[in-house]
Amino acid sequence: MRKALGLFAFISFTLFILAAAMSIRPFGEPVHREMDDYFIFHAQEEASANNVVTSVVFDYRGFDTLGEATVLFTAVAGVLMALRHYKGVNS
Amino acid sequence: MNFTLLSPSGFWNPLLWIAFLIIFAIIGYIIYARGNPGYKKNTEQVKPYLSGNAEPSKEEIMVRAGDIYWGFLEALKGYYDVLKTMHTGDMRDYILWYLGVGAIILFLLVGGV
Amino acid sequence: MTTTIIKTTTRILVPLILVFGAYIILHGHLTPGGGFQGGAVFASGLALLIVACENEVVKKRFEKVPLSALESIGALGFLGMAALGLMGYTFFKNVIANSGFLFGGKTPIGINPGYLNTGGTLSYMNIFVGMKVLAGLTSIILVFFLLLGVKEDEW
Amino acid sequence: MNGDIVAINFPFIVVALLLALGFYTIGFKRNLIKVVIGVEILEGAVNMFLVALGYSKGGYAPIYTLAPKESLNNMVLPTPQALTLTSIVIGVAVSALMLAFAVNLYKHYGTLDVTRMRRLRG
Amino acid sequence: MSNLPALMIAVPLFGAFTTPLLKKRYQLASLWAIIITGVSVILSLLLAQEVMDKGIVMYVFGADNANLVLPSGYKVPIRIMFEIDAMGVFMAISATLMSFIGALYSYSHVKMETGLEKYYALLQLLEVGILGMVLTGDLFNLFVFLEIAGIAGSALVGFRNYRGEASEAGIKYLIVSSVASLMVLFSIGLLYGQYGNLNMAYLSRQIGFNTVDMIALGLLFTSFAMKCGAVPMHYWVPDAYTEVPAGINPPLLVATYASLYALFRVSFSLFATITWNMARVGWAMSIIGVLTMFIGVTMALVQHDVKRLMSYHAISQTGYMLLGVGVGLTVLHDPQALASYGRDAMAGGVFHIINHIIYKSLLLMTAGALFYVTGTRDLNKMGGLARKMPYTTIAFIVGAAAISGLPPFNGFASKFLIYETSYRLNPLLAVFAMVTSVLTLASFVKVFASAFLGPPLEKFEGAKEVPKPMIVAMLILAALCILFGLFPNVVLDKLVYPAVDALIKFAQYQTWGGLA
Repeated sequence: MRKALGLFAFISFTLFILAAAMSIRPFGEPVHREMDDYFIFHAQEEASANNVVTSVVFDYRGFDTLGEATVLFTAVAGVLMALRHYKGVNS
Repeated sequence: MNFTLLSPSGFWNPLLWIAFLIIFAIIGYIIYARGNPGYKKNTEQVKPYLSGNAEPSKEEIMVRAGDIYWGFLEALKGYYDVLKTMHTGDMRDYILWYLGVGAIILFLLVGGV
Repeated sequence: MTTTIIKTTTRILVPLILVFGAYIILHGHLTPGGGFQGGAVFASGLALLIVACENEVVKKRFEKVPLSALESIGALGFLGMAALGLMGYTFFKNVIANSGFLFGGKTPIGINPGYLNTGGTLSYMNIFVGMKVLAGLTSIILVFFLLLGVKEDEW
Repeated sequence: MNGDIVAINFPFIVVALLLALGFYTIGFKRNLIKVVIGVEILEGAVNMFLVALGYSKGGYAPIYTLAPKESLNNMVLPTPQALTLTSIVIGVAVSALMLAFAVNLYKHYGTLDVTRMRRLRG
Repeated sequence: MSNLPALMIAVPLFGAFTTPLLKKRYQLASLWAIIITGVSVILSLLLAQEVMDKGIVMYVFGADNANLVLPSGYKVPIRIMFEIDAMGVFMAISATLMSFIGALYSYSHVKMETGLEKYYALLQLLEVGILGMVLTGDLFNLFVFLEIAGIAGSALVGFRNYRGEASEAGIKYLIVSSVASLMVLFSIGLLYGQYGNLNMAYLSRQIGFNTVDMIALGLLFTSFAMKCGAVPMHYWVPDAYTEVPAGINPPLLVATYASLYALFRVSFSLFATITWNMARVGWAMSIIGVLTMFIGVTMALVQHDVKRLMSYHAISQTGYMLLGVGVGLTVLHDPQALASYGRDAMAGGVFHIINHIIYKSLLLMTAGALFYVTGTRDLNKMGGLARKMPYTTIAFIVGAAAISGLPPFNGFASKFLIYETSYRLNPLLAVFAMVTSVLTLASFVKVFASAFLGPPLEKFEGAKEVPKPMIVAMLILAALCILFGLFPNVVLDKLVYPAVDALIKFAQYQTWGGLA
């Protein structure tokens, strides 16, 4: 019962994902690349970095990188908290 | 500033509400004051059995949470059995429900109807 | 798995891995890579140090290392470099680029061999993020390793 | 578009199949570690999707250090690579936390079978 | 003070990064967390003032000045930007306030546990995640902060790692939230591939009627609906809310409603061109809301674990918000119906968010106080606690009256609006809403009778009132309940109607408040 319903839901969901993958623009031919062209042509004088990806990661989209570092920090804190020595209540 | 909340067909005014609260509190107090003045605490009047039977302990005469609305829950037994079995604590079912609902919503959007 | 072969290989490999990680972190604004990748490489070197030894040795070796303090310092440094832009500009403004300060040199437009003294706040952020990532990943690996206390020489 | 969409969009089709594989692994495997692996497969699929979006035909890596001449006007999009970098680190964080929980669950329940981790239900 | 939006994120982040340095000095860590969250409350109030004065506030990260949305002579936005309208600032106020209350309550509630510096760091990280989600104007940034909130929340759910159930609930919440955010990222990738940009306002001008956009809308809708606990994807909510320490319940509740905010933002602003022409989306939201209400409350009636019962009520109250805003979304396309009842329906739904956050946090805190005193959450084992813990009893009465919509408490005003307006759309919806309210009152009568009333039991002879910080936290929320209930129209005019108009007038959102 569970398996049949689950398979039905799974298959129908997969079909929609496949439809999305088919109807997206052709691979290797980006239509709108204004933002990326700005990065490629302005990274060297604005961020003064040869590596455009790094200039995107740390300058243009640096705020995402701050969030990313925060995610890692969160995960480390969570792991250390979940695996701390538990005598339960320390009393 | 006026404290009246107007809605399409009605309104709410706290000051009016407080006036009514005071009025009904007074009425309630009058009814309460007309109670029996002969009642006294810590005499045998407060005993549950005037005949002097032994009073059962608090633990067993207390109404448990499971007993409240027993009839209601008994009447809707089938419904509750379905709902409780739907919540299998199995974490994979949560994702399968997501897939099912996602398929329905995508069908609503893409498939027309 | 703590055998003589592994220990010897570790002793040879670890310095190379650590130097390579530091190189990737420092050249993040010139070559492929950056703070996260270099920090991961560095942490893999430290992970080799961890998994190649017994439990007691690892405990004794890492009890002095302030990993979580290092991680907090890295994160705070990153936040501070971002907050430098609050002086007159906005958050995350690259104020050091083309300012003549350390890492503040100008980059010639177009293809060039790459000069280390460029990048502005990018280089600082790379360093701080690298510190943070190596501390974080190493502490995760350390915690997971100390859970399954490895005794002497298991084959 | 012309007929053979499958041949043109093959990377995207692969991404969709990988997503399906990940969802199947999460939905129908009994071992908790396999469920975690399913989430990781989803991560990999989405990262592949982002990188595949950034590719442009015959493009070079967007790095100016000692780049070949013909790469000047033909570089791949840098943004999807940055997004992929972010999402990879996020995936590492999620998997680490999930494995920590799995360790705790094994300590308490003595099993990794998700059909027996059902104290919270009803 | 043009850098206020950046400080909203930077201050709690600074607190979160510095808290783990206070190893083993738990008292100091909790005081530090209380200070930081209090400062962020003040910052959010200042930001609200600024938004009310100037309309939409933009903040572009890394540009020369905060309003430089488009680089000179360029058509598309390239940098991450915050786009703060009245709806976002409304959620931001709730987030900071509830984090402050949670930190204050945790000061006593988890005093006896270990690993508290991580606990407080994660509390502030949860606040950071919520704030980023509700303030941002960039899709990928929304994903990143969604992940932060999800990871911090699940780590806190698994805080009591000496209980197996806590780890179980934690990994359930983590798997649900990570799968939802991965699908969000997939649909972000679809939109990026279509239009080559990530800015919400810019994308919402480009999006049209094609298959890829429809699929992206469906994925985003479903993922955020699961994250905000809509039936039938609500199963993680009771598990997580039951096992989390009661001090974390308020921010976790706000995190759930941050996903609800994202759902509204996606439906109203990002996909405005689609939802404007398809009333189906609004109908789907309303029907999901009715299901959520009814199933949540009926499941709540049979529970005998007090926190689990209240978590099911959280689900059913989420249904009210979905119903109210769904009614507004359904009639979005004809201005006459929108003016006559749609706007009021959305006002009811949005006002219900903050009302529900306040009184449900209050109720969950009283449940935590009962757990703190009796050591159990099973209602069958409690009884006769009213005389032992008077303040908790008062707080509970206020909260229970508010959640069942009795005047003059704050639940009344929003439910009042939702009943009437949903009646105008379809009477059946209003009937379901009323029945839900009745059943809510019934189940809280059950809790009150079995936990507080009844004869004093021998095993609770030594039971005392909970410590001061918990009482203060509960009484603050109780006072807010009564204030919001007595003067609802003040809150409606100051906060709620601006938020609703910010959702309805999406043209203003699309042009960054007239900057481009």
